[in-house]
Amino acid sequence: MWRTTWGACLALLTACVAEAAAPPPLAAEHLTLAKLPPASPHWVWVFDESNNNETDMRLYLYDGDSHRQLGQIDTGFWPGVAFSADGKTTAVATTYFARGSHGARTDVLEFTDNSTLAITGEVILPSRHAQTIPLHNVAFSPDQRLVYITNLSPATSFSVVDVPKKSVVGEVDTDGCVLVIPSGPRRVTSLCETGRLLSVTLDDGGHEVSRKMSAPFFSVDKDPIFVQGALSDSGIVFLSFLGDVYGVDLSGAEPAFAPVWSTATAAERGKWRPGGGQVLALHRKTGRLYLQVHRGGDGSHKVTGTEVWAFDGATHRRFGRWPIDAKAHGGVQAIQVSQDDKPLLFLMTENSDLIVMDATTGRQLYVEPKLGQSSWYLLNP
Amino acid sequence: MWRTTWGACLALLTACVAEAAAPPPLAAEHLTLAKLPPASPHWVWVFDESNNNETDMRLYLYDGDSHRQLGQIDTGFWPGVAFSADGKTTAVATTYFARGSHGARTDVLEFTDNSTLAITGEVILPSRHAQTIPLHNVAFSPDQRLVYITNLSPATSFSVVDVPKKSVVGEVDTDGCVLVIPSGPRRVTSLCETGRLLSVTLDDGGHEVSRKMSAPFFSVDKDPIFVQGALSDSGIVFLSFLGDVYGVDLSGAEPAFAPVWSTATAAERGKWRPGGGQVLALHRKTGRLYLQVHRGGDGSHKVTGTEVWAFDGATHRRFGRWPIDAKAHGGVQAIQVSQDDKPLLFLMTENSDLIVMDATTGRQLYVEPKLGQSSWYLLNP
Amino acid sequence: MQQRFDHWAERVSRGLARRTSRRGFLSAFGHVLTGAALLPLLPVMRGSQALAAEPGAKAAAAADPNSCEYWKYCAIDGFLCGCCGGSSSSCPPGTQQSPITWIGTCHNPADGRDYIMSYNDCCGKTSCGSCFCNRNEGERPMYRMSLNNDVNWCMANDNPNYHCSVSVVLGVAGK
Amino acid sequence: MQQRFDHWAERVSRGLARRTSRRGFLSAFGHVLTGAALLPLLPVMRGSQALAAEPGAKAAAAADPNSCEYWKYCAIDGFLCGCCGGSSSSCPPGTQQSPITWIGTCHNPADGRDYIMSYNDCCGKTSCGSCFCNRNEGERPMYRMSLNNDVNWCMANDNPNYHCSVSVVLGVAGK
Repeated sequence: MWRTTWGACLALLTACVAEAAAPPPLAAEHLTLAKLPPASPHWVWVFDESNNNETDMRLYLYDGDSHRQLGQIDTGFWPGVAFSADGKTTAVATTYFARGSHGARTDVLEFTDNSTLAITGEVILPSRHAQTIPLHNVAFSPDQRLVYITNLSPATSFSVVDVPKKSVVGEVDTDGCVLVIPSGPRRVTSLCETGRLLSVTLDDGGHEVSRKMSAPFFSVDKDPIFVQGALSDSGIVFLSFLGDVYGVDLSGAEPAFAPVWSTATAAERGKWRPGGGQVLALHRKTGRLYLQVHRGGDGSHKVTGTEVWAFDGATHRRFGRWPIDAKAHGGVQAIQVSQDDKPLLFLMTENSDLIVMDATTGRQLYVEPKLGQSSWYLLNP
Repeated sequence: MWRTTWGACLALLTACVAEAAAPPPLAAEHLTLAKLPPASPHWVWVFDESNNNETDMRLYLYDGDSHRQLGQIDTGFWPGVAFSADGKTTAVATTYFARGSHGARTDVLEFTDNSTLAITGEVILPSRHAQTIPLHNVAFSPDQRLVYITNLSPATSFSVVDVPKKSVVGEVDTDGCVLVIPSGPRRVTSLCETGRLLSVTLDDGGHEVSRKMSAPFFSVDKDPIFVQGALSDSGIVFLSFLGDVYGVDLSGAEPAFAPVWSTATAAERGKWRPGGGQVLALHRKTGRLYLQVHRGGDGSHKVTGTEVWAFDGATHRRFGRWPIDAKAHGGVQAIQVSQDDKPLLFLMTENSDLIVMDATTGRQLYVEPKLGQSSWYLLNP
Repeated sequence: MQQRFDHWAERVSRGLARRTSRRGFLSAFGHVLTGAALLPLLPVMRGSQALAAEPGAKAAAAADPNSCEYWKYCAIDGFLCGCCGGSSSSCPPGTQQSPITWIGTCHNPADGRDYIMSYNDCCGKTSCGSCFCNRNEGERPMYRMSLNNDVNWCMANDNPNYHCSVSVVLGVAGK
Repeated sequence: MQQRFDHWAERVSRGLARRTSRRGFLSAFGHVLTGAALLPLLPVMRGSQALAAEPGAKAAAAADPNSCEYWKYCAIDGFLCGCCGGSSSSCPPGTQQSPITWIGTCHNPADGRDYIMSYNDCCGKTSCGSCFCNRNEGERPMYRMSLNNDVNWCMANDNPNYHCSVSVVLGVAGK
């Protein structure tokens, strides 16, 4: 019986092989240009600062569902990056050199169509845009008509670009304050050395109409806040070196400061600290807050995280404490969360491994190994 | 006794510590610009093709004696590199983009003073210099007055730059042949698809006076030669895929071809093969020849080496067969030898570890780990 | 196949005609473009046939377009566009296809046939950096330009920056 | 020390005066440049003192100018120029010194003193890529510009490209 069956199988196999050899040859292929799928809230822009090759920084577009790299935007030397409110446009302010690494400096704001990843235009900028980490240094006005670009020479100011006109229409001195956080249709808020916020209101032409300095809202000496805040629907949330949360409502005539709360218990405070390059992420709809922490002391504010802590927006209860395999991937350098109802949490590690997690449960869904050379920031429209 | 001695030691230690705390504070330092030491034959130029960031290729200057990186020349996107005969000048032909990775293309020949590593001048080139491996694509004339730059558009030619005039004075069509090997005061030899050499003689103004095509000297179909030859005092030495050595004397009116000899025994032939990016090095004074080999078949000509073979120039006897720890460092991608009487052998591995060996004994002297991102060529004046 | 090859040759020719003399063009591309009759002169790989003889993991890799062992990549040198937002035969969004290419012959273990491949580069953005793959079956040095993968095949593009590489089936070899 | 610090401040001022308004300059650099009397306001590290308390390997590293643990590098962020052809206080050949800097205070375990350090960048060539070192004792965010190591301190150079970083002793802190 066995013998008979086996013999039949063999005969069948031979037939199958003969069959397989028979099909017509593959048709000639046509070289085409890939099209992006429709935009997804689970996309994330991975910023590679190309640490050893800083003139060649770039953004990779990555899909957290299909686990595919979808494309790339080149961003030159220490760019600032902003997305338009509708997510359709990326604006990159950067520096280029006429001879690659040397020669005449040209600062430029470049617009990319996010549906094709093609550059659609540029505006030459004053050659003093801030060359630093790519967060909060470029921003669109809510109506997408203006773009603000932080300058640092090291005098501080911001340039105002009129998008339809494709030109620089103004420059506003910020008196030592930095960042461009849009806080109204024509208002820009900056963070000052004194622990205050400077808000400058512009006219439609991009010229200053008025400015107002807030009261100090944190102690620059005792417990400074990171500049890497998370934009909320009404303003921005900052985190301090010791893990205190400073919610700022920028929607009114003056900034309103929410009561400060701590992400660390009394026992943890000062021993577990947030750290890395991009230290917190906010799910705007639910107010859920995510940060990476490590065991460390003073001066460890750039040490990467070994755990992710997740907090409820209303109760400030820690609903997740998720250890990361920092030995395998390096510690967590950057954190980002998608803004949809089934949010993904993205962690970028020191080794440029991208960890994709369920932001509700902390379940690790996928690890994309070595996505770029030093991909230390995660951006989202 | 022990007790007494220990007591005395303790007293002494305390005294020493007190003493150590007493010296005056460190003086303020002055920020200075480092000067290069005098040129050494044990210097080697390490070409980093920055594989993941190809617009940012560079040359590192490395000292094989002190094991120090001495400086850097930036070389843009797929440069050709040449040194003047006196070793004082580096000429780099490369491509730059007005916007880093995009925008208008500018091809340029840049001169660097090798005693300061500062760029001393440039000549704008026709925008078609060959973007390929950095060997034999740029060359000085022996009197250093002209520089030849291979063009590839993909039509083949070479540009002629007059160094004192700092301008392009001519362009010579090479009819499909490639490389610029100086073969006389005003003669340039190129390698052709037919297995022949094309030699073009120029006048002082850089214009073609005459050209001559040699007989075929190898079989392009049966056993092609690598383009990465080693310059000798009288011409160039090529190596074939199967490890045959083709010595070419370019000093006479026509190329003279030495009898071909094999680096592999009959038993080894076709099983052990040369491979990698830069496959052979020649110690010009002694004629000693060095190559890296691996076990492999057809199509393995870029597989990196697991052994270095060293041959006597006159007898063709293999006097060294030196295994490399390819597991620790990656296989050998490039090989170079210093031209002095106590020559160093430099091996660059796939992982960009630089191995320094005694070229006479094969003794490994030093390993410089991870010198650059993808430092796959080693250049010497 | 003939039609497709002619189309490719025509496209290459058109691209080149704008940039170079007819003489330089023909000498650079040699006999490859003079007609399909000469196609059998192209090298036929041995390495890939050896690969086809091995079962299991290698066979799976030979069928995976994002693996360096994919059968179509037998002489590719660069970043696989399939890891960069494109595919084995499409360029990523925002890049430009190179009109000129190097070519090779790859053995497809699935049907036992050898195919002529065109290895195009995708151009205009900086190096993708993912899935670097270097295989050299039938690859030849720079003096045989049309079989060489060491030169930047974006060289003739308006923006000659190199981003990634694809491998496009042109047709069956030697038919 | 006073003389040296004045010299540095003067050099910084001269570099800046060409490029920016007095107001912007003062606000960016705050009180740091207004006089040596304010020097004690600079942060004094704890991390480096902890390091000094440990013997053996760490002490050796703290004395090695090509180690990231070298005492002078307590708030450096970049490639150590000593690995790039320079030294802990000299720029590699062919680069240019940045006239503006960030500053910090480092504890020298060899003499038990705290020193004010100037962290200059060396500019004009592309990233050196060797000996990356990031330490942040007393480092502060960008809104405290003069204590921040996240901005490119080559920003005001004729060629603002970043190559590597040095750490220069300005003098004893708090004296």
